[in-house]
Amino acid sequence: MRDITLSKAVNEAIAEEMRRDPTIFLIGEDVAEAGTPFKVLSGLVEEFGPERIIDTPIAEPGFMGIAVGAAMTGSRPIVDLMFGDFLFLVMDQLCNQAAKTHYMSGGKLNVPLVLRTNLGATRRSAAQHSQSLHALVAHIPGLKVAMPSSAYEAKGLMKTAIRDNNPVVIFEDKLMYNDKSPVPEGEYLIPFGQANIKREGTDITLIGTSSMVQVAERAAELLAAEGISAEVIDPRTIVPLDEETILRSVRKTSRAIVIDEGHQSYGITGEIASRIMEKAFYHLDGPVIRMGAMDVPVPFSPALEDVTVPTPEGVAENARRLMRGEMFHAA
Amino acid sequence: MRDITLSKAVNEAIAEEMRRDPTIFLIGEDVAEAGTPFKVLSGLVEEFGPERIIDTPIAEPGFMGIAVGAAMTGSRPIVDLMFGDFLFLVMDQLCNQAAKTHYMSGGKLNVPLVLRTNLGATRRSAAQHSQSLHALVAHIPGLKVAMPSSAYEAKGLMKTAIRDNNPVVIFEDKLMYNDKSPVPEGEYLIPFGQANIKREGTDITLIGTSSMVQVAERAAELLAAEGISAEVIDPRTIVPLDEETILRSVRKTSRAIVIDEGHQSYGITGEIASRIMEKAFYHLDGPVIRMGAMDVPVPFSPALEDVTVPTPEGVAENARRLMRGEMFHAA
Amino acid sequence: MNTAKARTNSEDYLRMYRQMVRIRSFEDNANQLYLSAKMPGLTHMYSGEEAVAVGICEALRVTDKITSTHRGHGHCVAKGAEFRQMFCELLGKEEGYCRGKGGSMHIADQANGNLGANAIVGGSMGIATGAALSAKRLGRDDVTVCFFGDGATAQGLMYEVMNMAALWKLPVIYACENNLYGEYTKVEETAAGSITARAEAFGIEAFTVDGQDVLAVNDLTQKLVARARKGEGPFFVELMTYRYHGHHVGDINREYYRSKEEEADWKANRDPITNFGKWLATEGIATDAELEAIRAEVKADAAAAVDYALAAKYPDTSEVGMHVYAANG
Amino acid sequence: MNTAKARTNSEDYLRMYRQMVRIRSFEDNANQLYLSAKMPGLTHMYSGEEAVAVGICEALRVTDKITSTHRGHGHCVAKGAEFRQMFCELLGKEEGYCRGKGGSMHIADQANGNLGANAIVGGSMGIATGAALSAKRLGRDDVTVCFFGDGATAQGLMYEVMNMAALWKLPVIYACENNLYGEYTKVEETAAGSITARAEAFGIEAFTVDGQDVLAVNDLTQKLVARARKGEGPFFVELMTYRYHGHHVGDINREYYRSKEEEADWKANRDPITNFGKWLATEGIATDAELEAIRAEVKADAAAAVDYALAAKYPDTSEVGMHVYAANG
Ligand SMILES: Cc1ncc(C[n+]2csc(CCOP(=O)(O)OP(=O)(O)O)c2C)c(N)n1
Ligand SMILES: Cc1ncc(C[n+]2csc(CCOP(=O)(O)OP(=O)(O)O)c2C)c(N)n1
Ligand SMILES: [Mg+2]
Ligand SMILES: [Mg+2]
Repeated sequence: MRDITLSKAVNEAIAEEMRRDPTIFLIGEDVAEAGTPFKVLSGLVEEFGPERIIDTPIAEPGFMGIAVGAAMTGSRPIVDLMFGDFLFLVMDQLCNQAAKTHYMSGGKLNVPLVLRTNLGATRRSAAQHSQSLHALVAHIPGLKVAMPSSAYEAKGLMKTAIRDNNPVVIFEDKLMYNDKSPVPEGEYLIPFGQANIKREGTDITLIGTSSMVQVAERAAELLAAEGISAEVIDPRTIVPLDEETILRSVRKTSRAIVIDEGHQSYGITGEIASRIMEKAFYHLDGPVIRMGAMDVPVPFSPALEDVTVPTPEGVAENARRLMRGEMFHAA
Repeated sequence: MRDITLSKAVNEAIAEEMRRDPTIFLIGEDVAEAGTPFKVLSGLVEEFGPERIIDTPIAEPGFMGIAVGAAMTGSRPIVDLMFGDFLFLVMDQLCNQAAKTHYMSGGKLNVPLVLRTNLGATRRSAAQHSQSLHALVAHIPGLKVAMPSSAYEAKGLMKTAIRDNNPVVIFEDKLMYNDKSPVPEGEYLIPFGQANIKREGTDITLIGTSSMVQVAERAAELLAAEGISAEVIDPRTIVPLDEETILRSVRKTSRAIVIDEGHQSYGITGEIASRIMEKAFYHLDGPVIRMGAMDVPVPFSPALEDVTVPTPEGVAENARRLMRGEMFHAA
Repeated sequence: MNTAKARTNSEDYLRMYRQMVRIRSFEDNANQLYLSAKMPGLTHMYSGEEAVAVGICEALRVTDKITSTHRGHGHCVAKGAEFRQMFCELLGKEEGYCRGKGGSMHIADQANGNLGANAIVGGSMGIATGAALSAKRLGRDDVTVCFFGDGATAQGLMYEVMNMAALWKLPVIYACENNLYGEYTKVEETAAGSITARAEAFGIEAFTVDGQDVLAVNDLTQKLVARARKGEGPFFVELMTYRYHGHHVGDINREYYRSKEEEADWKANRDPITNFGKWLATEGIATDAELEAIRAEVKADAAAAVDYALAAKYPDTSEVGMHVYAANG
Repeated sequence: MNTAKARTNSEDYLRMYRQMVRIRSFEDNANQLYLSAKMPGLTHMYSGEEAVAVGICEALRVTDKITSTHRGHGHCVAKGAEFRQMFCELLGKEEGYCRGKGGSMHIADQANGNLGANAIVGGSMGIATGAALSAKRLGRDDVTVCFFGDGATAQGLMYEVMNMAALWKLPVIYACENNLYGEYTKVEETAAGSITARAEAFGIEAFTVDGQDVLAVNDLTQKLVARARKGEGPFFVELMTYRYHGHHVGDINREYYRSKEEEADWKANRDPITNFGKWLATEGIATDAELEAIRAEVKADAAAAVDYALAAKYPDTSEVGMHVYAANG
């Protein structure tokens, strides 16, 4: 084990897979010499050449469509979408084409592609460069959706995504690219649909996605100091979702909070909370609390932006209320 | 009151508003002479001329963007999107531009536009012409989302949408265009955010959207025959959502089923069920049951398509189970 | 009628004739199935445009790829598909090319290189371009033909992918079937300027050809395919053609957007099958009787396939959840 | 330097000079704010391209509209905005044009007809075209200018809206700022064929002009604006220009995509402010001392506005939930 950044972990995953399988190529804007604005892909073009690390014009719908066609005909493209906000531009090719082709063809055509993009606010990038749009793609059957919460997950999930025979969307948190964490030297893959219990606990279950796993962990520390034992679960993939691990935990703790950086309304917290309530209803001591980002476009001003996302303190406060049996919402 | 089709109701709403306000225009594919493939707009070009009923090339992102710019500069465009599935093509202009402009400009620019489109499967139109994608837009702050369940709602909500100073997406069920229902002769508007109690009841609350209101009503009839009294609620707009009416009902009945034609996972049933469970937890005798469309691309074959959407029988069966206290999912 | 290479290859000519007849016959039956309420949903007829699909696909190998449109039966037949699986698909039966899951608007025949019809106008332009990139990168010399209508030239995606195809010299041919209408609107009302100039502006060589003349289409395509295989692509071809039916089978009263005279004129004077048949007879490649025999044989084939498909079984409802995700490994 | 109309309108010339200086001064300060970590986020400098924004906007009326880009400060200043509200916006302060909600990439100044910067490359092309449609429909003779970069020509949206603008003869001018790079990539690597030919293919008259020559830009724009007002639009203009800084303020080490020599050459020989200043002096419109005085005055204005903005207050956190929806009625 050595500590590497999330950025390096993604880079290693792609490089390892590209060495293994010549049908893989990567396509996107400024991915070659520039190695992306976040420098995640630096060095790849030097090793694999411009035929496999392909710089495109600024044409997201176009190169997304090209990737779909390439995937249908023996290639395994990795599409680099510079900001998660640009998902809106590729939705038709991703959701009407890539997601449905296998089904519409009765299983005859496959679309093995990875769309890597990012999420996360508080970078002072304003409303069109700060969105966390994973709920949109999670709603579309045919797509798988991975949300790594650290360098370790970023590498293991990326490798699994690349080997998957379906379109996979993988959201990296753009604020975590420089965060370091232990990553094995040797090869490993993280299977889809297996949640990770980041921290064991008995009083309350905190389910977080992406960087919200860290928020949940910090909340758990705050709570531990007060004698409240929180279990922290990272689903790692939201499609497929590992219900079992979540339900097992909630049946034990009887309380849960779901934390996510997408907008709260009609986002993923509602799905996860509903599944818990549907399937562990009688184990619950109170409603599952949802904490998503505020239902506002992301504001530029730091004074405003910082209040739009869940914080460890906020999570801890909700946990305390749940523990106290305060059913603040119930009337 | 006279009985008119949903199609006619939409046509009347648009015509009345266009007579009232010369800044309104309508734009889309084959909306003029052809009056749309569903013939919903027949006659409008004859009255308002091709300058106000504007036929476009097949360029959804383009005319959506044009509508946004027109809305920012004193016009009130109604965009006609032939199939709800084409939403994927206009997401950038709708969600990155229209939805955020008012906020990003600190309140200085408005985008008063209506995007009318449709939803609904079982028309044998296969995966790219049958989707119900309202969950996607409901997740984006800055958009309002209306889902009329009959001719009456279609007219009243459309008029309100046209007068709203924000981008509003309105989903008509394409299978209901020829359904007739009573509509007043005189002018009326249906305010956004006010749910309609379609049928009163005491044992269970059925919340349905769009054509699923009919499904809920039919289920209620089946249940009535067995002595179960179901209340049927139509939220009419999912953004804003009239939580109060829903919660009041559930606090009375202690049981709820949410029925919607969008895919179930990460769709709108999770949001509505979660809000009920969060805010009426102690009134519930069992989990809120969610019934969305199956999480599969819509198949063409009638043999398969028909099983993908909720049915009155399915709703009634779930209601019976809830009444019997069978917590089938709880382990 | 282009007389180049006349008589040099009777077999090819007769196959082209037969393929055009097969498309027409397929469509006649599909239309009947609709009219007799035996077919679920709507469908878009290719009748009148047969020389386009056949002229192009006869210049392709099995491993060459095509992408098709909502009006896709012609491309599917021309690229080698069988009647039985096609009719089964149109009727939503298990033996259909897509096990009934796709239907008319998504029919695909991957074994013959047909990557599928597409119900999003212009939606396959990226797919075709990507198939060409794939072939080039994987060292195959396959060519991809992207079929689309005049209406699809309004979609921005086309310009995005033409730009990349030109920059990267991809082996793709953009085949614009200009049948003068997109749905219920004339092309002049929806396309400003010149369609071929749009491709040329990206540095793509563009051609216009009579889409009713199967030999002209085939000759041009053969040349372009050969050049594309050598890395001289991409190319753009505008094929002037006409659809005989309405936009879809339900579009019956259409005089508000096009006249009966116009329709009658195309059918009487520019029918690709009739005219090619006349030429084959004039050139002595086939007698009228021989051509009649081909037509009769195809007709019988089609009728048998329809009967088969009508009797075939629907997929089991358990199939509804299959094929959402491909298996791994 | 285009000498047409020399001396005929000293006041206009001096205003153009001042506006170019104001943009340069604004950017110098914005860059300093970034380097001294006083500005949140990143920003894209317009320095070097001043003659484009000023030459165009000086040909417009207040009621004419513009749409701008991620590199939008120059357009904003040129269309009439004030330093104070601009710096406040860049710093996320309540007194900013957008109450701090938009920041550099969304700065808008609706009172002066600036419909806003846009962080989606090409994202404003529909908006500009729609503003033109709106003006035409509502019987106003306003013209809209759509600013965008060479990189944005890769976005399909451009072709969709140009098609409609051409079909409907809309009063819109597409102004392509070709600064030779999109982010870290040369335009040759991302744009096949000819950019102006792409517009011409839609029947749109297209022009190329030296974007470093404010008078050339202004003359051409005046003519096109006058024609567009009369219903002779749309038009397309490619303005050849250069950005002095990196793609954004953080893009410091950029020799891997463009050389220091190239940058130095543009600055030394093609600076729009220096060259226009020389011309003004040569023509006797202003002395060097007068020009120096303008520069000093603007510099002081900018410094004062920066101080003001630094001291100004942030919006109250309660504002976070405001302006999601506009009030009705
Ligand atoms: C993105 C999209 N927009 C609109 C439609 C509806 N539609 C189906 S076919 C068609 C006309 C297509 O015209 P053209 O490309 O000329 O093909 P043709 O039907 O003439 O063969 C339209 C508008 C669609 N299927 N997809
Ligand atoms: C749709 C979209 N894709 C990518 C980006 C990232 N991006 C921001 S600016 C830029 C380059 C734009 O180049 P150009 O249009 O030439 O403008 P310039 O920066 O040169 O002024 C890119 C790729 C974006 N903001 N939006
Ligand atoms: Mg056509
Ligand atoms: Mg540029």
